[in-house]
Amino acid sequence: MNVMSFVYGFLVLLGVFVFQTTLTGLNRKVTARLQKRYGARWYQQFLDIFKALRKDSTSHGWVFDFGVIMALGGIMATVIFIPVAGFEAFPGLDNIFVISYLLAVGMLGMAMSAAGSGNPWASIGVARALTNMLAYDVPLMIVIFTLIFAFDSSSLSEIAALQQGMGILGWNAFRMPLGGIVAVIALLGMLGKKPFDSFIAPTEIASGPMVEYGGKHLGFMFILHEFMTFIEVSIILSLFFGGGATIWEYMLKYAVLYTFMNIISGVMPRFKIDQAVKYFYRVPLAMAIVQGLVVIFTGLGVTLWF
Amino acid sequence: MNSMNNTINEIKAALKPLKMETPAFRQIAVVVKPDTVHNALSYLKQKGFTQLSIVTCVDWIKESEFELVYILFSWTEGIHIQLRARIDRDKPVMVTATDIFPGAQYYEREVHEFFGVEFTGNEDAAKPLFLEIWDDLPPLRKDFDPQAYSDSKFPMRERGNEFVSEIGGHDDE
Amino acid sequence: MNEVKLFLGPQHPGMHGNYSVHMYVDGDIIKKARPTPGFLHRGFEKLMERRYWMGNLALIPRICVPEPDTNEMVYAMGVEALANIEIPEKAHWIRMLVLEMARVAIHLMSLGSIGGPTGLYTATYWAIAQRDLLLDLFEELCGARIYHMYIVPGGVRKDLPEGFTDKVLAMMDELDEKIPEYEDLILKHPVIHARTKDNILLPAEVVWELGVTGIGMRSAVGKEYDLRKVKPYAYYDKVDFEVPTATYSDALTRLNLKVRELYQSMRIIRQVIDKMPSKGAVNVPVSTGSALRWTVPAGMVYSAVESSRGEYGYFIVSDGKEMPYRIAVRGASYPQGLLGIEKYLKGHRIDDASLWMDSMGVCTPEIDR
Amino acid sequence: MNKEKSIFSPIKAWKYLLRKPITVLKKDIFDKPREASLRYRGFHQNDWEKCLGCGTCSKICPTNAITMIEVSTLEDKEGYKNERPAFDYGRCTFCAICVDICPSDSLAMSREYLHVSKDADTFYFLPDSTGIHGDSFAKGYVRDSDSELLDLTRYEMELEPVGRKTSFMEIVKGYSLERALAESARCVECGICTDACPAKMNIPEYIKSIWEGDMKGAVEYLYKTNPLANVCGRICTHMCEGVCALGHRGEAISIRWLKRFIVDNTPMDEYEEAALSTVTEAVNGKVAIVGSGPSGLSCGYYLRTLGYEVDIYEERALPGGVIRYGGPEYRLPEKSVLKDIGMIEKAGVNFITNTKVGRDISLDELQTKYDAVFLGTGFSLSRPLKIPGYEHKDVGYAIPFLAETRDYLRETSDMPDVHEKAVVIGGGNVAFDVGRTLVRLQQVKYGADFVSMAALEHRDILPCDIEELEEGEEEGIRGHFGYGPAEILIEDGKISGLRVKKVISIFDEDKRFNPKYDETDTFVIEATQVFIATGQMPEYAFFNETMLEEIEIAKGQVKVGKYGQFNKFPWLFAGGDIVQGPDIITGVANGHDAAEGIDIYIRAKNN
Amino acid sequence: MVLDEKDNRNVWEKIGDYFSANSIWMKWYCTGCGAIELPPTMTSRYDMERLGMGPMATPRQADVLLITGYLSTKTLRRVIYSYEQMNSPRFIVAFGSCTINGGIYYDSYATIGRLDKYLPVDLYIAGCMPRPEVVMNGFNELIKMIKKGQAKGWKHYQENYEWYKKNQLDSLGEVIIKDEFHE
Repeated sequence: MNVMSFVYGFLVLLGVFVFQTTLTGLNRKVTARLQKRYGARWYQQFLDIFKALRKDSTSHGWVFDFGVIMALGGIMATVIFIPVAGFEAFPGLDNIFVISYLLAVGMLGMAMSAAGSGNPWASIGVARALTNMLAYDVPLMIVIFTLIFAFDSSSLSEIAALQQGMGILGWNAFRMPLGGIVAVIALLGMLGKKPFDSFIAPTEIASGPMVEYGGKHLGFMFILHEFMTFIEVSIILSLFFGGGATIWEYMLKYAVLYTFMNIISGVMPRFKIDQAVKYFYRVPLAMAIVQGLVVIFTGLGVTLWF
Repeated sequence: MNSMNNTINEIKAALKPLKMETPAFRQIAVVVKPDTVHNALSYLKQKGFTQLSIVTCVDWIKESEFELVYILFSWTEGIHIQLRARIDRDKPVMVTATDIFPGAQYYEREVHEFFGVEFTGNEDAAKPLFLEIWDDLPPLRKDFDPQAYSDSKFPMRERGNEFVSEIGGHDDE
Repeated sequence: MNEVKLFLGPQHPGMHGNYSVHMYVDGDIIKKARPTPGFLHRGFEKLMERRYWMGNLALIPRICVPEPDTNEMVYAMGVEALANIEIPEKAHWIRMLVLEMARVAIHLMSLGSIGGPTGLYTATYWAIAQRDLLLDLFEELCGARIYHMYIVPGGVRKDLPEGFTDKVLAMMDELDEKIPEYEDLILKHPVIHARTKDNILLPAEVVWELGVTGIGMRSAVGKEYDLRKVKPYAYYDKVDFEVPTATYSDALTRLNLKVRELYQSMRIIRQVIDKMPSKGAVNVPVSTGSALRWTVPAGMVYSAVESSRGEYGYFIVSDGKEMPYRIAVRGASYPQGLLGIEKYLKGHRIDDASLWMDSMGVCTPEIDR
Repeated sequence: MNKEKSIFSPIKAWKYLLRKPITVLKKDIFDKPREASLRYRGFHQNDWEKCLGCGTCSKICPTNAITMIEVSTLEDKEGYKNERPAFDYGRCTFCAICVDICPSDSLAMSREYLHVSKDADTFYFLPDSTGIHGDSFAKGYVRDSDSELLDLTRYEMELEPVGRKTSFMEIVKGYSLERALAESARCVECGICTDACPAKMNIPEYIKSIWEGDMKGAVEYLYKTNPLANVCGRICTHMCEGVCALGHRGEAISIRWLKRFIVDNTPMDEYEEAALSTVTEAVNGKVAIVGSGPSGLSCGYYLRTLGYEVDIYEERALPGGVIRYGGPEYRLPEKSVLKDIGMIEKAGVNFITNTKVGRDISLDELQTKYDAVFLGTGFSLSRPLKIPGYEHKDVGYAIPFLAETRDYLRETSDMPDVHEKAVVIGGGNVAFDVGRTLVRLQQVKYGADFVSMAALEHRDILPCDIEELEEGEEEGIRGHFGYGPAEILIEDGKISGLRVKKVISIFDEDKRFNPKYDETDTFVIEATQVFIATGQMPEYAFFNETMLEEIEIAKGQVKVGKYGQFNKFPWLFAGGDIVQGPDIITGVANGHDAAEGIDIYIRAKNN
Repeated sequence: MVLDEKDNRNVWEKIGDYFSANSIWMKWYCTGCGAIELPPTMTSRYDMERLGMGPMATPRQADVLLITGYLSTKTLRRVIYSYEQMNSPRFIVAFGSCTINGGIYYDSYATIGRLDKYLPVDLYIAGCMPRPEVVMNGFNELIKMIKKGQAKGWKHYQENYEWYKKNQLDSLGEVIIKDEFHE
């Protein structure tokens, strides 16, 4: 804990924000291509965020305001704990449980704030978001526990580092393929991409938790969303796709994974929330359990292949 | 066309209408007394005219009468029937058709809103449907002047004869 | 009971058009729903009494915005029946061409609009853009994209422009190529199946109870109950086409029927172009004199055509003057859009409310008028 | 039935990731917006050269978007109004019904469609041929014969084809109810006809009354401005039809025959009630009218409605002047004249016939006996044509000949002297009246006809109505148009023919009447009788000498001020041919004017 | 509406206006028939997103309210709530004839005549309905106006709130009504 850590943390936040926002912007163009059009400018996402920050906003009480700050604080703190290509702000603290815990603070803040708006659509949205989380978390957690079991470590950077050096087949996604599929599906759910975006579905619940956000609140929510996306993609990237040996490799892999999520999302409608839950508790859960059993009884797939 | 003639004859025999005509291709107009409308509707439904296309009303202000029009359709024969009955304009009351054609509920509500016809037996008919805080005559009555209402409530733009330039009226912007 | 009151609309993105449904929900289940129309009420029926027979041409297409031609056709048919005039042969063929092109356009649009409630936006982006190319053809035909004002009492307004039929045929060929892509994207999509199969049922009893027509009716009843077959107008009895039907009506079936109708419409268009005479008048005057003084003999007539959502009808009363005495409009989606929502939306989930509106084919401007 | 589901089928859409988008490029939207289709209903254009200002667009507009704006900078033109349509794009729905109905074809819709502004006033504009922004866009939607909303063909009346030449029966049968309704339905109520009518008759209003079936109302409209409806319904020069908005692309409305339809088909009691509804009992003064021609009759009638005692002095035995003695029976039957004159008589006008002012009673005397005097003496003399041989006894003049014929038909005199072969000099309506009367008289007398006609003007610039020419030729008149009379050939004391010479030009550089002939191109028209119908002239014998000095007379017409009042003699008014004309409807208008002037004059004098 | 044309923004406001101009979110509210031309504008053929515009689900999130044609009194009430829920800076774009002077419904008992009596309109677009090219051009114009700081309708609304409120009440009777079931 020294001054440098804070400076480093700040730089990480800035870098992550710029990188992820640019990537989001580019992905808007990718989705647009899928839809036979050109789409927004690549820096559109920046404009949107700054525009929102510039606007006046309406407060719905202190819970509403405080929730936003709490969420942003929690998420920003989490980002700093994410290891990127071996760089860590707080070495040794990139434990998956720490990250999950910190992430929960942010989630809670969001839920609090949305509920504080008093809009019924927001309440429905929050309820759905939590249900959704519960749905994808169960199979994902089984897979992650399997990983922890196999690697005997819960540090993201360690798990990532252990996958490197063996080429593409060293990635957990290939060493435990079912688990990899579960992770990708769960990532769709985590990111709120279709088909698991029913908690923010505009045509069903008028964008759910976001319904009462406008202006600066919305701007913060957007920044928060960028950070959150980064955390979620990074976790899956580190756990299943080997992280990155260098920062460039990391960014490239990240971009590919994120774009892949987007093009899947681009051709998907959304599940109803109950269908999403049923889906996660059927296919991915079964796959996760099978994977868990396979790993427990035979070890990681790498031993099979090599 | 034979089935059409048969239908006409059967309806004539059964309903004893005041007037019957064929205003268009495969279409029969039957004019009955208002108190027999209910029976006529159930007879026609049982004859195969199972679809109620619309219930509407015509304001014959000169005769001081409302003419209620029920349009039925038989999908098997492809014949439209207009069942019409005239009621008093000053005390417009009619028995509801919702027990025969549940679909009539909103049509009756609409006729009530636009003409002020009351439908006994249709509890919902008296509620407002399209209009909100309406404060004038039912608007589709002939003695309601929409222009006057509009003028009194919604100001329009003054359009004089002054133009930016005399010829062509081009805007320099 | 812990019920929450929700407004679905009028300014809810899931609502098609400016309409509102008030819902009491318990959890995600709708316990009670009440339709609230009137946001688009313009008083058409009153306004039409104040305009000339010809001047109404400007009003009628606005009654149902996405499908103006049906309105024009039904008005024209009613006026022709009252005036007792026969229109030229070519006009019939052109009308059929226009109506079927309009049907293709609206089915494409509703195919795309499935993307709204289900979130498959790519389908929306594709289909609406595809429809736009069809609107370009309409623009060439009648000078406007949306409000065509082309089918007039007495025939059609102008003859086809040169080379128009070739362009239509080219468009049909393009659609032949493209529609399978939509089928791949939408109809075969497992998630769409999950959303629509066995969902939003419309049993035959409900069809008869409400008076639902169109695809809703045919998908439930299993008979070719299509006005084009049952009571043919124009020259629909001179072309060869099928009316797709089904006996189990869920949202997926109705979606499938739409696509199959799309193919049938294209088939009709090809036949029409084949059979249409190249020469001949395209209209006859409704009455003598200038359009300011057109009169239509006194009488009352109901005219109906098959729109994409079912029976679309006008009840026209003339007292022999230069303006109609009364026109009542039967919007095709009136039964499902009002009573249907009140009685049968309950029990569905909030997620499906928007899909319900889309799948049942609720066009709000024609309900409000 | 339903398609099989497959997780791989939607993924096929990924192929579009690498394809070119179908989006319209930005430059085709912002820099130069994509061109609209050939029939596009964009913003309006109006060709001011063609636009009549009739306002038909404004009437049909279902959105009330069109206002007719008076444009003061436009020069006055016959048959055009100084109004132009202004469009409110806060109303317009771009239905193009205005384009389809435009009688002059001046309106069109361009392919321009872009107008965005924060100022709502810019959405209201007066289009010319450059549209809303002054950029000349190509025309989009224009009217064609399919989208026509006007009825451009006239509903003709049946003519009596056989026996037409041998009798003086009225040749035009008049409209049947059905056709009159159809014809009246064509009207677009622009009122340009009213402006063109000398009497400013309420033409659109009475046509509308016919269409609505309100015959009594129609008669009331007629009598507001014209008490000689029967006469004018038959032989009016119908300037209104010349300017009719429909005439620009099609055939003008038969306003004259519709007027005739009104007077012929209104039940007599209703007719009388309507005609006399404005006549009052009040007496404000006494007025003398000299001459019972159209202007005199009209003046008399309106003076009665204003409450004056009226005496009309007539030289001949019967009142009516030109309508009694001029117009031929086959066009203006006696019963029609009687109906009009009878109605005027019923209005309380007193006729003093066989009294010629200047001979039986002097103007001074009238001045002392009456509060005011109106002169409506008309052009009662034929203008002589002094060519060699004009003094021969078989050279006749139009006016006496027509009068004799009318008297003959009234069975008050014998048949005028008619030879087997005759020639008429002149090309006006009167010449044709003479010619066609001759045809009938020859047929009656000889069973055959041979009437020639020589006129200075070519066939296409003849001063007569086109119907006259066509009907005259149908009846067998041999027209030699473009030939001027040179001399009347006389052999053995009898006329043997008329030698004519080719006309090169009629007017000289100063546009004065000064015909030039090609003396080498001559021929002889065979005839034993010559009728001169080259014009009429007035008689001013009733003016005493001091008056003649004071009154300015130019080209045979007296110069008067407003209301036909003589500047130097405020008690004296004049109207009709001697002021303006010559035609009946102008006379009627003058009479009406003068009646109002007299009213003003007498009221001023009495107060 | 007379607007102060003088540009007296400080540098921050200018930067803010730059962002506002390039990221305009519209309220997804189809108030009238002009909404039929919005899907083509949004979707692949015309691709509104190129201008940085996109639909938004709720008024809180939106910057621009599109009045797509005629407004019945019933709709106008909701439009007014929506507008008042939006956060400044907010803009109104009025589509087509009906918003300017009543359109074809000028004599209707249910629709209003001119919108600028009730809400401040920043931009009008001509047409009935305006075709997508025109809509796109309209948006482009709006972007230019915002960049120049000329789209000040919302300020005008704040400053003349009383006047607007009076007009609203005159025409509508009540603006805020309890939206109960009609039962």
